[in-house]
Amino acid sequence: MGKRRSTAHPYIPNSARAAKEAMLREIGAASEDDLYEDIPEALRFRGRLAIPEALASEPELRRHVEGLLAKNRSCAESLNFLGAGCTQHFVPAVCDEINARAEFLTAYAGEPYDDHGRFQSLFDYASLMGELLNMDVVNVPTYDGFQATATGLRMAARITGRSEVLVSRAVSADKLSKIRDYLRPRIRVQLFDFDPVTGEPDLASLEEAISNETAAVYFESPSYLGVIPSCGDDVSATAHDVGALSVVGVDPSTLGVLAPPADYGADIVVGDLQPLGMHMAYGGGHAGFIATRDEPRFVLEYPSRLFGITSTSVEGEYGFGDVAFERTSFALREGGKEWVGTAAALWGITAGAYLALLGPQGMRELGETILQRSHYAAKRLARIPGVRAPRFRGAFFHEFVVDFSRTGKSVTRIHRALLRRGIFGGKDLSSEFASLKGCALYSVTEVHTKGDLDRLADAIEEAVA
Amino acid sequence: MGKRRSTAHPYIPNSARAAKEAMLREIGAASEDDLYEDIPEALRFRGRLAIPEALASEPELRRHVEGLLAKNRSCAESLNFLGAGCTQHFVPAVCDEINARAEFLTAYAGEPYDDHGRFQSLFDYASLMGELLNMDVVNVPTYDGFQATATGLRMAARITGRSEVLVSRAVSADKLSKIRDYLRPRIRVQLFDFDPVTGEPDLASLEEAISNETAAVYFESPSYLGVIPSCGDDVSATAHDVGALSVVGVDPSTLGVLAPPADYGADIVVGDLQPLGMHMAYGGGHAGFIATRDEPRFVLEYPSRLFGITSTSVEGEYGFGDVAFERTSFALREGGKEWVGTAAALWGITAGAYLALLGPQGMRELGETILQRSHYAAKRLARIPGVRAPRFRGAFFHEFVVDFSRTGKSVTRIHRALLRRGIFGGKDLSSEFASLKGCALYSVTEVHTKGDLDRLADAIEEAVA
Amino acid sequence: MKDIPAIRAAQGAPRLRDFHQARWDEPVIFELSAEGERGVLVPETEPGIERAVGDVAASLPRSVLRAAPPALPEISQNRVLRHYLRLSQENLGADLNVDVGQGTCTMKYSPKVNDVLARSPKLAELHPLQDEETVQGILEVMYRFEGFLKALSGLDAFSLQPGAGSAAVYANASIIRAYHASRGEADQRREIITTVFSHPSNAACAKTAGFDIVTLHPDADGYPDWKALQAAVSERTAGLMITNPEDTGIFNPRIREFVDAVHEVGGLCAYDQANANGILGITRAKEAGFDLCHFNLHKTFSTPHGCGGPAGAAIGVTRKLARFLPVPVVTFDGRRYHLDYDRPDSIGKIRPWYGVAPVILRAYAWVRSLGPDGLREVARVAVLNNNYLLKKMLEIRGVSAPYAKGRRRIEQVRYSWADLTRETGVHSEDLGLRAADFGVHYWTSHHPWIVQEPCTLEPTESYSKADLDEYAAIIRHVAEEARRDPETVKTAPHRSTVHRNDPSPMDDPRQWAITWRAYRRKLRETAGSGRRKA
Amino acid sequence: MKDIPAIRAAQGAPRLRDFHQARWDEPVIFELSAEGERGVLVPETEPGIERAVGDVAASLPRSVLRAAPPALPEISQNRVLRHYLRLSQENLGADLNVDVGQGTCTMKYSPKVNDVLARSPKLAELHPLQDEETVQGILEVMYRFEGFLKALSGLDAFSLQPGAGSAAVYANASIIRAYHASRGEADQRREIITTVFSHPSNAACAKTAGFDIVTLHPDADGYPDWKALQAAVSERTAGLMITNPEDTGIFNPRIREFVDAVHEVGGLCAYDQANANGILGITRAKEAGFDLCHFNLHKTFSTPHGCGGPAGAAIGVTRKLARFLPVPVVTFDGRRYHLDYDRPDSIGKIRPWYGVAPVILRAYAWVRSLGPDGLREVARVAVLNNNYLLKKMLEIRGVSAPYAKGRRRIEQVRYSWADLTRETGVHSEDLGLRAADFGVHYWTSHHPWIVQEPCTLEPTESYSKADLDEYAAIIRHVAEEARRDPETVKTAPHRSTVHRNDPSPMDDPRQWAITWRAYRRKLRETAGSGRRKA
Ligand SMILES: Cc1ncc(COP(=O)(O)O)c(C=O)c1O
Ligand SMILES: Cc1ncc(COP(=O)(O)O)c(C=O)c1O
Repeated sequence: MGKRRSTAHPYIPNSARAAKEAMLREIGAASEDDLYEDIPEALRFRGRLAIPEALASEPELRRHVEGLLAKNRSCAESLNFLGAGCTQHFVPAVCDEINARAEFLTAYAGEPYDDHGRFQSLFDYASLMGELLNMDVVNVPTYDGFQATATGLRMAARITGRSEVLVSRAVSADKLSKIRDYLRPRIRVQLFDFDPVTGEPDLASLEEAISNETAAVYFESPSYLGVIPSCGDDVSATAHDVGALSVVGVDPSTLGVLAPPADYGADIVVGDLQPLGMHMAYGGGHAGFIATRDEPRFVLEYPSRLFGITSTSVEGEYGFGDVAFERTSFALREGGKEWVGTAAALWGITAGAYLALLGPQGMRELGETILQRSHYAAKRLARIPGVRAPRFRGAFFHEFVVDFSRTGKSVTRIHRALLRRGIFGGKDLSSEFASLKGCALYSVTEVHTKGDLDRLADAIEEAVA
Repeated sequence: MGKRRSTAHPYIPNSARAAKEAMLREIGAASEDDLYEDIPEALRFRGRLAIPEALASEPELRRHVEGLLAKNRSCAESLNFLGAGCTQHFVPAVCDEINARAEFLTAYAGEPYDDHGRFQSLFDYASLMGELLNMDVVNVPTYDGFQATATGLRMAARITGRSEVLVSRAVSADKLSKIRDYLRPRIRVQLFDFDPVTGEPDLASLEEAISNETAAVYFESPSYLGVIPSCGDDVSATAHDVGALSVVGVDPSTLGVLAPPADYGADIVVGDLQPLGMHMAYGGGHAGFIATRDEPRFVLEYPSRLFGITSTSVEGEYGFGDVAFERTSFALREGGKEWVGTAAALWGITAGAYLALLGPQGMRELGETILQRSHYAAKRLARIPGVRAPRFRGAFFHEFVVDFSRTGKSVTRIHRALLRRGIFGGKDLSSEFASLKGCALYSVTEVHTKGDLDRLADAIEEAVA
Repeated sequence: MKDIPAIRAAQGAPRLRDFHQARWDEPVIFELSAEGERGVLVPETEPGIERAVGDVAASLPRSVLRAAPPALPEISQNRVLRHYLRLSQENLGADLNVDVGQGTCTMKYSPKVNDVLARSPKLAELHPLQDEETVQGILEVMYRFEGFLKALSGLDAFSLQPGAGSAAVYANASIIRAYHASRGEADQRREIITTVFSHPSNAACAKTAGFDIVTLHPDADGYPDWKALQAAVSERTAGLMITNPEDTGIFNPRIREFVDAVHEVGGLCAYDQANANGILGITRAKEAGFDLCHFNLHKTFSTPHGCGGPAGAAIGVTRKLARFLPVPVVTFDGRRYHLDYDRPDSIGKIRPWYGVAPVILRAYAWVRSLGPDGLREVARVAVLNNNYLLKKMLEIRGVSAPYAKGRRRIEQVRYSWADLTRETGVHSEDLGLRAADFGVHYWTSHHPWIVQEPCTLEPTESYSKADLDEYAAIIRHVAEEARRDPETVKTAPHRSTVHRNDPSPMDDPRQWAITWRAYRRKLRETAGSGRRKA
Repeated sequence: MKDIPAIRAAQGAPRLRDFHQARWDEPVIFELSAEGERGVLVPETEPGIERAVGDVAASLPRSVLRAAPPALPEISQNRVLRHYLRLSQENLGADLNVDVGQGTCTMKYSPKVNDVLARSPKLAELHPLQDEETVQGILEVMYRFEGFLKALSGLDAFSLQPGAGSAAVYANASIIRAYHASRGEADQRREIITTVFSHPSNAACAKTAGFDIVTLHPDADGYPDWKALQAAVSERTAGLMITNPEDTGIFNPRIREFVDAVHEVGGLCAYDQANANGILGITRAKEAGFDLCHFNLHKTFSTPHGCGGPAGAAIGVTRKLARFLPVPVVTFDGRRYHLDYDRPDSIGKIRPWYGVAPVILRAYAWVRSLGPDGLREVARVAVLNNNYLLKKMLEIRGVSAPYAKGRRRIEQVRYSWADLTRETGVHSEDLGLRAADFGVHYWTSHHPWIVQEPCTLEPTESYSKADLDEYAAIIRHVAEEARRDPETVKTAPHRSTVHRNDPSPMDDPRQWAITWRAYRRKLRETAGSGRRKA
């Protein structure tokens, strides 16, 4: 035991004594302690860190961490219907292969020359998303859809010079919390209603709330409650009428079959890339996109990096680099737009690969398959006495609200019964929306087979009986 | 459903109709069928292949195959003491990273220039093994240790011009079967005994069997029964005395602490790389090494490829290429030495990385740790009434024979009880060696903690009670 | 028989690497499209479902349907993979090179075993809303990891929610805002003080959070200016947000006095500990009196940078600020772990769910693989490496390490090539690009560009003496070449994947093109206008 | 604003790739050693064990102990990884290039999803001796996969044990030997007939199995010579071991007659189906009358080549030969799968355990992803691709496809550059190495070198029209360059990782060095003898 203590650590080459001594000699220091000369004694931590002893060998480390992970029960081992902003889709093996490549995984911020691959793959990504969204400008991803939304709204405020945004009530409480925190310093957040029957944006409520001070109207397709707005152009027109921008959050996995928001008047389109090839990873698969038309008043308001294409000193060679870098906080500190930093580039590369793999046909088929499966699920559930599915009449894609309120059983109780059968029921909405007590949001995608959906229906039938 | 039938398959780009038509036009054929003009109608298979319909989408495929794999219960989920030629060691993550690299995984037989990495990493491998074995020549791996042994013996026969080999009885029945099949055409296989008490080679039995017709004496360290021969130089000397070669099979994971066979007179050293960074993979982790001194009479008898170092047209550049290629069946067909073909190069690269990671200190510590754990296990088992462990008095490394015969219970019965407790007991030797009825071969390595070994002992204690 | 090692030794000690980066000359992905090719197939709906629901898409309102399929390319799986594998080779990556040139970014070794653990389906396939009972393992990891950070900082409560360092800085600014608001001083306390050598995000994020920024410049020795700080604090001060050691590698020895002065006027102090690698276990936020701090998991805690994320960060606060942390927080009742949402004073959500779980898991594993002694060794060797490289660098003619002459640096050094530029006309950027021809590079640092012709080197603990010697030899060679043959340096790189960009489109709205479709359109427009002009 | 796509289009259609392979100039791994560095640590023994057993190594007999630790290098984990990642980039690999130049090797796309499945701990962590009850999944995979091969060959029983194609050929030779031995004809039947364009292993493995080899040469049209076969068969004939289509890509239309003739004299016929990719589901061993066959899983069934293995192969036989198959075989009792060892007539073991399980799993998954129609499509498109490339190649001046003029080929074509060599002095090998400068290559084929200046191209189904057009354009360019500028071609490669080897040490025992230690020793010896001479 003791004998190994002097062993160099595999991650710290110069913890080997020979190197250490040679280097100390070279720099003329007696020990590493001398190098901390600028840290006053009063600031020195002289205790022992309250951290467990090292598991220095890989087998010990793996045994420990895998032991912890074994306490989880994953969606691979269960049948999952949770969505609500993080969706279980199939992840092609090629996506994982690409984002596991050491070069992509461990690169960071090299130049366009030595990191050409990063620049090109993110340009490829933006270009693929541009087609999906029918937009000419797409950012290098920001952290997640929440951030993309909040930034999209701040961009709108800067572009219009106004300081109020109208947000559909059919967004998640969490996202609304993020928006409020992020806009608080300068921008008022007002809500407008959704129609209690269809779940679509309530145009009357919007008209009532909108004014000349409105910078942006924000709504989603599908909404948090799963509903696809059929009146997108009316909402956008209402915004445009008062000089506001239409900001739309969209699930990109829908766009093989559903119209891109640009087609119904969106000026700024935002959302999350997680459905496009990222594992859920307990919420670790998120990345935010922001897309606009190619107009300087939009482009110059992005805080994110934007990669553009150019020529190089070699004829026929593609080069890539930063567009309008002087916008950023890297260049201007507090004078830049919000800030830029490490975000979620690897998921941008992955989403690009996903779109390239799926192609136009694949994205269409994905959408069709999901529509059929989710509608089948709703139909099956609707046959269960006391269960209403979908709760709203508006069109839906992969998610829909299931109303258990007439079963006489709480969502908690029903879901506990499902859990015992290895099924993760959808997100309980009871406390999130006063009007949706006894309701839950179910997500059905291409990963669910008919057998899975029948199993769900049977289990619910038993649970509510 | 039907609508997708015309879809191109992701693995077959030119199954897309447009490409197919363009190409057929270009080559002047009406359909692919025309291209089979040389295959007579009578040879045409006109039926439908009795193969299940495609699971063309990845999620369907994964669900199916993972469903099959889920029927296995692995050593990661159980406590395993099986060895007997396939050993559960820890595999560093870096080894898996390297052999998963697309370039290594999918390369094959490029030139020394465009596959420089393959050549260098296999030269690195051979060089690292050379140090471990104290030998100057190491082949690009052959299939597995069985093949290495059988080829080593044929090499010895060619080198000596003789046609009989003496093989220790303490080898596995399977390996002996392989040796017999492989040597049958030209070489007689005779056995010599091991000492029933120590388990070491029985020198008297060897003396008796050896003659001027003996090409080689083959024994192992450790033997199949786990025993480390302390009389290696006597065996080698006995062989050398009659002009035979000493061929030794060695477990390379022992060589941080145990003497390499070259140090006790071995002329040809053979074995399996599986312990050096390969997963067991139900027997998929094997690769065979053969090592000798650097003398033409040895080198020119290798059937495998041998990579050597050279200079190139650029000063200071390392080049690598085939040494003495004209030996091989690629060059000479039946005139070559045995044959060469696809074997297990990737595991050679991996074993090289493993040795580079472990280094001299790591290999020593690995050996010490295994020795301590296996001896602890034997000691614990020996305390159980009726259990004898180790069965042989000779020194042992990771494996030892446990004798249950005095417990009054069969190995089968004891092991079934262990299995119910999630423990895989060692290899039952009852039918393999008449003298070892009621015995089993237990393998203990660095992956077993004290807790694991105590759990084993407790479980056996219960099982034999 | 040539003695190649001897020849190589004669070529230099250390010898310059005869490098060329992979160059695949790949088209933009749209150019790979071939009609009808497919990359992956989607599961077909079972007949039973089709029968039950029919053609759902057709039944949706026309207005929600996409008119034409998106103009994505059609590419076989093999070709998509090949494209990205080739692009991957055209990237350096910390795994591939001696990555000490991205100073301030703490490019260190990201152990592969931690990646393996993070990719386990036991984590990858967890939905963040699963019942707590089914996610006890990952909650335990989070809870324990917060404990490690408490030990490393001395602060009392942590949240792992922020997605990266800047998001953490923003969250801390939000907490400062919430704290003052809770005391009715929101309108009064509008100023955040920072230093110019603190990371730019301290200024930018605080600004985004609504504050006015007061920036302190260094004194003559390069230390944050104590007089300036005294002049800056007032009843308008909301807080101090500061990096230490600063991006110059200089540690502010008066940090405690700075903190006390801000406290004196009622402000809070947030410690940007993204530069903590060199001081782990040596000095902590607590001893310096800070109220808040943050760590970057993708820097100090070794999680990989992923071409710019996903990353992760942690914010820590003293007891009195704990109630403002983002929701939810992980709690432990002695038996089970929970997510506590019931926190009325919280600033709310910073990002979806509870943090970037795979990054947290990697960071957890990294700490466990080092233990308390190993963490201190990380810091000590990082500082040793930095001062060794400093010594080697200063032996090169034309470079200097401005400020704090003769003093040791902590984790990195901001160097200046001003002398060399004056002498040769070669700029720092050129030198960095020329270094790329030898398989390493450096960047010219982010704002502020006060240090002339800067570069920032940060060797961390991950590189060996031989690595640092090689790096210094390359930089020495390039600097000497700038005198001997400046043209070669100014036109570099020559052996990277690609060559110098034409920068002109990048700031010109008529030419910039951020997507392929925009590029094609502008080419058409230019061609059109060209024709019109002609 | 430059129209780069237009410039590229003007540079050729298809344009030649402006390629350079990664070049890292890495030392040999021993040169990376630094005293005391460690790559991974081994678990320390717990105190409880130490107390119980003491220092076990010290208690072993002196004679078994290693005197000094092996002289392995000491390298940190980061540096080991970096070394191998760099070397990996210095490799082409089928994933990276249009790999049609390794003709006869069926380099095809190895789907990533199959790798993921094969790496599952549910397979990777299985020990081959586990109780059958715990390995039902992998046994089922094996059993089912044998069923697929039965369908594809029409034969009755399979073993998946051989580790690669040649091992399968050997096993088949062993079965032929066992069969004749079982009839008391072992000594009489000593001859195996093969053709010169069958893969060399048919001759080499049969020879290793103890047979004498009779090799048939092609007739004037390049078909196996029917007259020669008739002359060769006799009561000495043990069997026929033959590839079809042969390595020239030519299918022997009289194959049934060959088989019948051998049967007539009492011999057995083994079909080397390693070239089956172009005939999957089109024609089978059964219809041609074969008694035995083998498939290469790493060729036809897409499992990756791994720099030369691990690979996998399957041997199939008719009912009458089933009893000779290697032990054990997988059986199914309608409920459970078993390993049957009780087979007294078996030839015994070919390799440890039951075959290369991860390779078998990949092959299984590949078949399942294609189904019966997909497998036929594989064959049809492979043949289409081959004949398309043949058309393109024959448009190049200086190349020919010897034999069977004007006939279609199946899976590959052996070409000849004899005309170009005569004209320019540039050899086929030079052309292949020059092609490497554009990121592809070809090899000059293995034995027999009857076709002058050969190369063998096999496009399989994995490559698109655009890929084949690019490949043909590169070869055309190189061939034209051989006329225009032969020196450039003869000194190629120029843009690969490294340059032409000095071949002289490779066949000289005084100079060859197969390990670093041998190299260092020989350098010392040469230096010594040099000194002595001087
Ligand atoms: C000191 C310091 N603070 C903050 C940041 C911002 O971190 P991020 O890039 O994760 O937003 C960095 C980034 O390198 C940094 O070095
Ligand atoms: C027709 C044929 N038979 C046999 C073999 C030998 O296969 P292996 O390399 O797996 O030994 C090959 C190899 O390419 C082949 O093409």
